[in-house]
Order: sequence, then structure tokens, then C-alpha cells
Amino acid sequence: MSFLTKALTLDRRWIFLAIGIVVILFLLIPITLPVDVTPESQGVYDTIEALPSGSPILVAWDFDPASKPELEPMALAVIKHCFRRNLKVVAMGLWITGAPLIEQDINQVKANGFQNKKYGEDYVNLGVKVGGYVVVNTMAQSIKDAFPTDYFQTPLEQLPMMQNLKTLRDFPVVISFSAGDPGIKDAWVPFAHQRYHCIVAGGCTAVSVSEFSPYLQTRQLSGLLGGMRGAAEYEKLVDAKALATKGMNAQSFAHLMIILFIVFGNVAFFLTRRKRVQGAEGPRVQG
Amino acid sequence: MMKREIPLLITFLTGLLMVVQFFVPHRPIGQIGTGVLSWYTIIAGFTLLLGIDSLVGMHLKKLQRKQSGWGYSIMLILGLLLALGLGIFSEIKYGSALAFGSPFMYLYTYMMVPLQATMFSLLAFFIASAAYRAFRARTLEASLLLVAAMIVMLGRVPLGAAIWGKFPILAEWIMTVPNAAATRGILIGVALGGLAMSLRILLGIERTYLS
Amino acid sequence: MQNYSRLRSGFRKAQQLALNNHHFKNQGLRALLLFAWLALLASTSSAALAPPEDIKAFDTPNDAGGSNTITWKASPDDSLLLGYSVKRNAKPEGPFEEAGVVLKGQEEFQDAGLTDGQKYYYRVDARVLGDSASSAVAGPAVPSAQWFNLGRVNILAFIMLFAGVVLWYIARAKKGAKLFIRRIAGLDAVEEAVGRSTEMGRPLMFIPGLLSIDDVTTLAALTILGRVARKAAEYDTPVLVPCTDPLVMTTAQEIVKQSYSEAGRPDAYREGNISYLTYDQFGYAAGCDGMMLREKPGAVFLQGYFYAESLILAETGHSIGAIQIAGTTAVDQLPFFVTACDYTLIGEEMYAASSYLTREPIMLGTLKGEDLIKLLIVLALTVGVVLETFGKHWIQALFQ
Amino acid sequence: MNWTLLGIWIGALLTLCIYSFLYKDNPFYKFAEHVYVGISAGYLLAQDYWVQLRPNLFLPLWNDYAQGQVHFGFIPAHWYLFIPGILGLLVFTIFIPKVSWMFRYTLAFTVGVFSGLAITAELSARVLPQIGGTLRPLLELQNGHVSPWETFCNLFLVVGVLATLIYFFFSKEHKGFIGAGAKLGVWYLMVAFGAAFGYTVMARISLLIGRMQFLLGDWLHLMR
Repeated sequence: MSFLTKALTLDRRWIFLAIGIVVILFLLIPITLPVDVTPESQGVYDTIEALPSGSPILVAWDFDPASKPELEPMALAVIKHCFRRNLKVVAMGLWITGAPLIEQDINQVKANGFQNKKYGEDYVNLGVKVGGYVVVNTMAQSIKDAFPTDYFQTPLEQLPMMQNLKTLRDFPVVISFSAGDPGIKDAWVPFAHQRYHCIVAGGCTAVSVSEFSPYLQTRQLSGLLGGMRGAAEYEKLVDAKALATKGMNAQSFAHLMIILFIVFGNVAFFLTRRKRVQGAEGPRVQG
Repeated sequence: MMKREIPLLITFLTGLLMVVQFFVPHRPIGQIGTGVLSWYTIIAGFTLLLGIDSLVGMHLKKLQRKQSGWGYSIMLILGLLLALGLGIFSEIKYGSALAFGSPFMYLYTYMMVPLQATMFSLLAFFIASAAYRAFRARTLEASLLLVAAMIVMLGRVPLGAAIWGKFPILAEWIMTVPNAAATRGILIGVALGGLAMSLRILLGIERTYLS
Repeated sequence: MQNYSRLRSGFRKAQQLALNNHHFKNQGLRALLLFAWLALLASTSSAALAPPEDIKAFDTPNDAGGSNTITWKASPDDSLLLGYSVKRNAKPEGPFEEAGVVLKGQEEFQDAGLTDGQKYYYRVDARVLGDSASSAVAGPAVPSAQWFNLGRVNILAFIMLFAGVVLWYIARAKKGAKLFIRRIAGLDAVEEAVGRSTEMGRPLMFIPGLLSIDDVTTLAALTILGRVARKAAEYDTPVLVPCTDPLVMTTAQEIVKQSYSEAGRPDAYREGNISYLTYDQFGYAAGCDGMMLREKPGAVFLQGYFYAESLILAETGHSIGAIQIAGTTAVDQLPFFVTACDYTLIGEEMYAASSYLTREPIMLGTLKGEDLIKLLIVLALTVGVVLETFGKHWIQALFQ
Repeated sequence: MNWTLLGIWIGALLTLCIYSFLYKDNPFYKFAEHVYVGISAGYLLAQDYWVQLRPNLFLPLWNDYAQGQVHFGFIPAHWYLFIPGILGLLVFTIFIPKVSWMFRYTLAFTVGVFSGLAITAELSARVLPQIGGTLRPLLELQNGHVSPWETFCNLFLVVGVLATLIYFFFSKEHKGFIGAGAKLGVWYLMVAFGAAFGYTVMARISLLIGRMQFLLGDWLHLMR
């Protein structure tokens, strides 16, 4: 059997190996591919940039572990940006299964150059409350009604930062990383923005960008990070290349790898065609 | 009679009621639909015990007969007992199995989540191997499959746009025109088929499920 | 008012510049533009704002009561607004309280949670930051419940038509009329698959999808299972059916048992072959994969409603060299079955298969009925598109 | 004891056990598979009680008795919940051969309800909107002129829907006009399947990246 004939019936484990190696390699090796910042991502950056130092900002983790690869890098980069600009970050979430992620992410940013940030003075983690837009509405009346205590069961009155933050209206800007509903679409835009006039920005997974982009046109969203690519753009904006930039590389090259495999398979197929008896295997739709 | 005709009658009457309530908004008929859906969750809640019985029964039998792989059956039963035990323990200690920081949620976070995510991520490998095997220009049909897939794949990454600026636009067109057309055709067909199937069931023509 | 329209174009431009300010790397310019925008916003709020017009309030049609609908024509200043606030009171003179808020560009609001038979009056305010303009008062509207949903007449008509056609064909079939049904290739392969498994001395595996008995796709899958089991019983080949739903499992057990007795081999039936794994989607996939690798079935049937696990199952099935016959109505998963399986029953073909396999004339009659309806749809689409092109919406109106 | 660290180790080892399956079936995969099936079955049973049975059945009935909301001294206000409760209990009759047919009442009820719901749902949610969405004017006007490209796209779409529908004709042999239509339908199907496949690839790769970030980052601390 020639090399090409063998290639046609390639053991699929070689493909598995190739995909695995490409992903691991590009996650570990820091190389920089040019990333163009889209206006949508720039919008998120500018929204945060426009806030005066010391302003409060509400950041919502509205996703669970399934969407972590795409949305967590955004959260990390945005928190870094907020800390750097000395904004008072209030973290929360609407997805119960995402609760542990909030604490993990903030601690990770803190450990990388922001050890001086004090809990209760510079940031607060309210934890997760289930109920979607009802939670947002309740927060507009009183944050304490929605979150009597923070994630660590401390009553809000005991947190110095929360003394001036009584309702949702005290936040000029809300950022949500939203994997679906509840999130930007059904809670933050119609309630936080439309009803209570907070500026809303955020991020979503690559698959749902087209669902969210109409809100950009109507300016109900002042910016949107789309998938791993959006996160990579944000990392460029805050000049902290991390998970998403690497993930983006891995994603592009794994994608390229699959395309190359398909091309290779077809080349081998055509070069060996004459030698083989014509047989129709592969996809069949009978009719 | 009791074994066959009455069940068929129950199916017919409940089905008819469901159709009627769709057209009658007035209370109480219009509210039957949502009410009955919550009834179903109750019924389904009970049936889960049947499943557990089957699963445990099968593996206990394996253990008794010392069939090959009986060691793994112990793992399975221990896993099941662990999850149930932690659920009950968390309920007693935290008031709810789903409370923050309860051992039951620990099991969810550090066992269920990684297992689910890892099984799901196997798709990254399988989508590659399936593509390699099936996307060959063997026949006209296979070529169409191949070309459409390649264009959309190239249209989705910056690399594709770098090769030819029109790839993203072309990919978008394929998704919104031919893909949408075929999807619509399939959906209409599926709906008509489902409609006929439901009708056959209500009329008692299709009764395999009661065998 | 004039003051307003003049401002509008300038306002839009400034807003665009201020918010899309990534074009300006210069921070000072950006701040200046932002300031200009805010100044404009302040000046616009002091000018006269046009209220929404043509307010109508009426009982929400075709509902269970307790709700009124309010419609209006958007304010000429709609693009500048934050939105509309709908206000309600039991008397036309007020005081009005807010019933709800809607986004700009919208012209309808449903006010729910009202008392049937009571009168309500409405007013709609156009709102900008710090200012609003009130419309005239509309009403009274009196909420009530309806006994028939007139908006669904077309659906009722369609059901009648469909049922009528199907029943007519069933009657014809009962009288013994010959009904032709084309070959469905995936189905012809069933026999081949069972035969090959038997030759190789391997069992069959039937995966009935991820949904419970509450989905008609699952019922179609179970009908197919009945026929597969019948064939398997004739060949004396075991059928493994791992289930993710207990109700499906129990039903499948009964069906397979019945098939074995019909084939005259009730003794060969093994209940343990039809088992429950877990309700968890990927736990089920992991279990099915393990079963495939260890039991090495000669043929795998993937029939039912599937989600993302479809390709995990189909690729594993392929790797053990089994003939795979898939069938699903899940449009999202069809691409994966078509690429990884030997035969795929696409959407409606799966329903057709379940009736085709029985070979009962009545079943074939319902298939005929479906086809006639499909023909009508094809005609309606063709004529409808032509009519639409000429600006006539008769056919479109039937499908609203 | 650092519970989080232990959790990450458990998660990482289970992840590796599952991945070992890509090479071939082996004891590690068998271990992870059986543990997964067992744990998830137990987990869902416990969750089932908390999310389904307790709030929908037990709690309302318990509250009725506890708060004295009963008619005639013993019929609770939520009396109708006994119907699904009894139907639910009937499934256990399959363990008693003599009355095992009673299980069919539950089955018949469930099948009836959902077949009935399917009839109206298929029509209102699928057939009518899909047809209505296809009924569009072929000629697309832009600034008063016919846009040839848009018009072509509309025509292409409508032809595709018709051809796909013709493919699903069962009572005619695929010959002649029907045959040509069905053939065109198959081409549309193939393009659609290819496109949908290609569209999904990226999302699937990001799942793998997520797991690798967990292994290389959270577990091994190789990424920073």
C-alpha cells in the first residue's frame, strides 16, 4: 500500500493526536497574531474608560462552566481594567451554577498585580441570585432586598463600599457576561438600561453574536465582546495578553489543522483515484 | 378491555382536551395546558425510581455472578450511593441539597462538571475525524457537502478572511440562503410527519407503545 | 417644535461621534464631543417634546381576561426618546399611575393583572431624561375573557383539513385501494444490518434518543424498535437498548417482549438487555460508548431525538465497524449523522419509516394524506410567492 | 485540608481518564464511565426530589394540611395533585405481574397529553411560521429599482424550500419532474448539512480549549 492509499484510511487517532498537540502547544507558547479591535469591543473599553476614577461598576457573571472558555477571559480582562482605573467593582451573577467562578476570577486578577485591592473597600462579591430580570428589578428598588448578604454571608451594612450603593440606579454602568438567558437580552437591556437608564455593555459567546448585535445598533448596548475573539481584542486593549489571546491562537490553528486534513484527504483521494475501483461510500442520502 | 381499550380511550380524551384548550382562552380550560405540564414533571419524578431500580439491579446481578467487569459495577453503585448520601446529608446539614458550599454542590462542581465538560469536549476530536473521513469529493452530493463546509469554516476564522476577503460574506450567504431554505423544508416535513403521527396515536391507529 | 426638528440632525451626528469615539485617539477631543452630546441632550429636554398620538385602549382579544391592550402612533421624536411610559387609572381625570414601560419604536403595550369588567383609562407618555410629554387620555377599556381564540381559526381549519384528508385515505385503504409508497433506502438496510450482525455473531444496539415518551419522535423510534426487534428475534440476535429515560425503558421492554412473542420466541427475550443508564446527557453518552466498545454490536440504530451527543455516539459506532442507521427529527444534529453514519432517515422520513415498516394499509393511508397536504403547501407557496411579488397578500394572510 | 485543591485534582484525574478513551477502551475509562453513570444517576435522583417532587407535589400538599386549608376536613386545597401522584405511583405496578397493565394508564395519559399538544404546537410554531416566512415578494426593491442580487437570493430560497419539500414526497416514485425536484432537494440538503457542520466546528474546539485551560492552568499552573 502506498503512502497515499494508507492516508485514505488513516487511523483516526493520528487526527486526535494532531488536534490535541496543536491546542496544547498554542495554549502554552505565547505568540502574537495581529488582532484588529472591532468597534463593538472598543465600545466596552470606552464605556469603562469614560467613568471617573472611584466610580462604582456592576459586573455580572451570567454564565456557567459550559461557556467558561469564551466568557471567563473577558471577565478577567474587564476586571483588570476596572481595578487599574480604580473603579469600585460590585460582582454578582444570575446563574447558580456559575457561582464559584466569580470568586475564582477576582482572586486570579488580584493575585496578578492587584494585591492591594481590599475586599469591602475596592470590590464586593454579592454572589448569585436566581430569578433573572426579577432580581434586576428588585435591585433597582434596593440591592439589599435582592442580596441581604454578600457571597460570604456578611450583611451588606458591614461593607464600607456598599454604604453609598443602595440601588441599581447608583451604578452608571453595568457589564454582563452573558451565555444566554437570563442575561443581557432579557434582564439587563430591558430593565437596567431601558427602565433604570444604566449604560449596559458586556460579552457573549461566538454563536450568539448575531442574536445580540441588534442591541448595538439601537445603542441599547454600548459595546459587546463576541466570543474568544472579542476577549482577545479586550486583552489587547488593556495590554494584558492572556487566556483569550492564547485560546484564540489555539482555536485558529486547530481550525486550520482540520481544514488541512480535509484538503490532504481529498488530494490523496484524487491522486489514487485511478488505482481504485469506483465505489460509493461516505455520505448517502437516498431518494 | 381494561388492558387495552381504556388506555386507548384515555389517550384519545386527554389528547382531544389538549387540542381544545388551545382554542379556548377562557378559564379554566385555557389554563389546563400549563397545569398538566407540571403534572408531567411529577409523574416523571416517580419514574426515575424505576430507572434506578433497573440500573442497580443490573449491576448487582453482575456482582452476584462475578461477570467480567464486576469491579466497575461496585464503582458505579458506590458513586450512586455517594451522590445520594451527600444529597441527604446536605439536606439535613444545610437545609437544601442545592445550598452553597454543601458537599452535594462540591460533588457537582468537582465531579459532575469536569465529567460533563470532558465528554462534551470529545466532540472537538470527533468533529475532526468525521470531517476527514466524510468530506471527500467522491460524488456530486459529497462534493457539495465538502465545499459548503469548507467555505463556512474558512469564513469563521480571521485566517479565511486573510486568504480571500469574501469568505465571510460567502459563508454568511450560504447560512442565510441555501441553509435556511433546506432547514425550512425539513422543518415543514418534520411538522407534518409529527402531526400525522400524533393523529395516528390519538385515533388509536398507532398503538405500538401499548404492546 | 421647530426648534426640535432642527436639533435632531445635529444631535444624531454628535451622538454618533461621541459614542463611536474609537475613531478619535485624542482623549481631549473625545471628552469635548461627549460634553457636546450631553449639552445637546440637556437642551433637547428643555424643548417641547412631541407626545405619541392616536392612543387606543381596548380589551385584549382572544385572552383569558384580566388584560387590556393599548396602541399608539410613535411620537415624531421617537428616535430621541428613552421610551414610553403607559399610565392607567380607573377615572379619565387621573391621577394616573405607571402600568408599564416599553422601548422606543414600539407602539403597543399589554396591561395585565386587571379585574375583569372594570373600566380603565390610559395615557401614554413619551420620555427623555428628565422630561416627558403626555398624550390624550384613551378609554374606557374593559377587560374580559373570550371563549374562542379567533386568532387561531386558521389553525383549526388546517387541523380539520389535515384530519379530513388523512381519514379519507384511511377509509380508502380499508376498502382495499392499492397505495404506492416509494422505497426508503435506510429502511431496506434494516434487514441487511440485522443479517450481518447475525452472521458476525454480534448483538444489535438500538439507542432511542434523549427525549422521553413526551415527544412523538421517541414514539416513532419505539415503533421502529418494534420492527427491528421482530427481525432480530427471527434471526435469534440479541437487541441491546440503553435508555436515558425510565418510561422509555419500560415501554421498550414491553415492545421488545411483544415482538419476541410475535416471532414465536418469547423464551429468547432478555429483559436485562433493555436497561436504564442515567438521565444525564453526557453520562448517557459515556455509558453508550462503553457498551459499544465492550459488546461490539454489528449494527447500531440511532433513532430518536438527539442533541450534541449525536456525534459522540456515531463516531464511536463507526470506530467499532458497526453498520449505523440513524434517524432523527433534530435538524441541528442531522449533519453529524449524515457524515458519520451509513444511512440516515432525515426528519419526516423517520416518521414515514415507522408507518412504512408496519406495511399496514391504514398506516400507508396516513402517509398518502401527508403527501397530499404537502402538495397543497407546495402549490400555496408557488402561487403565494407570485401573488406577493404583485403586492397581493391573500395567501400570506392564511398563515398569520 | 484544602478542599478546593483536592477537587481540582479529582476533576483533573477524571478528565484524563475520559480522554484515555480516545486511544482505546481501558480500565481508566471504564472506571470514569462507571463512576460518571453512578454519580449522575444518584445526583439527578436527589435533584429530582428537590426540583420536581418536593416543590410541585409534597410541599403544596403538606402546606395545605399544615395550614388547615382543607375541604370537609381531609381534602386538601391542592386535591388535584393526587391525580399525577397516583399516576406516578401506578408505574410501580410493573413489579406486580398481575396488575402490571395498570402501568399503561400512566403511559396512555402521558402519550395523550403530549400528542394532543404536539398537534397544535407543530402547526402554530412550525408549519405556519415557516410557510409565512417563505412567502415573500421575489422582486426586492432598493431606492425604487429592482435589486437583481436580492431578487436572485429570494428566488434561490423559495426554490430550495420547494425542492426540499418535493424530496419528502413518499407516494410518488422519484422519477421525471418529481425526480428532478427531489434531486435538487438533495443538493440543497447537502449544502445545508455541510454549512451547519462547518459552522459548529469552532464552538466544539473552544470546548476542548476550555478543558485544556483547566488541565494546564488550574491544575498544572503552566499557563499564566
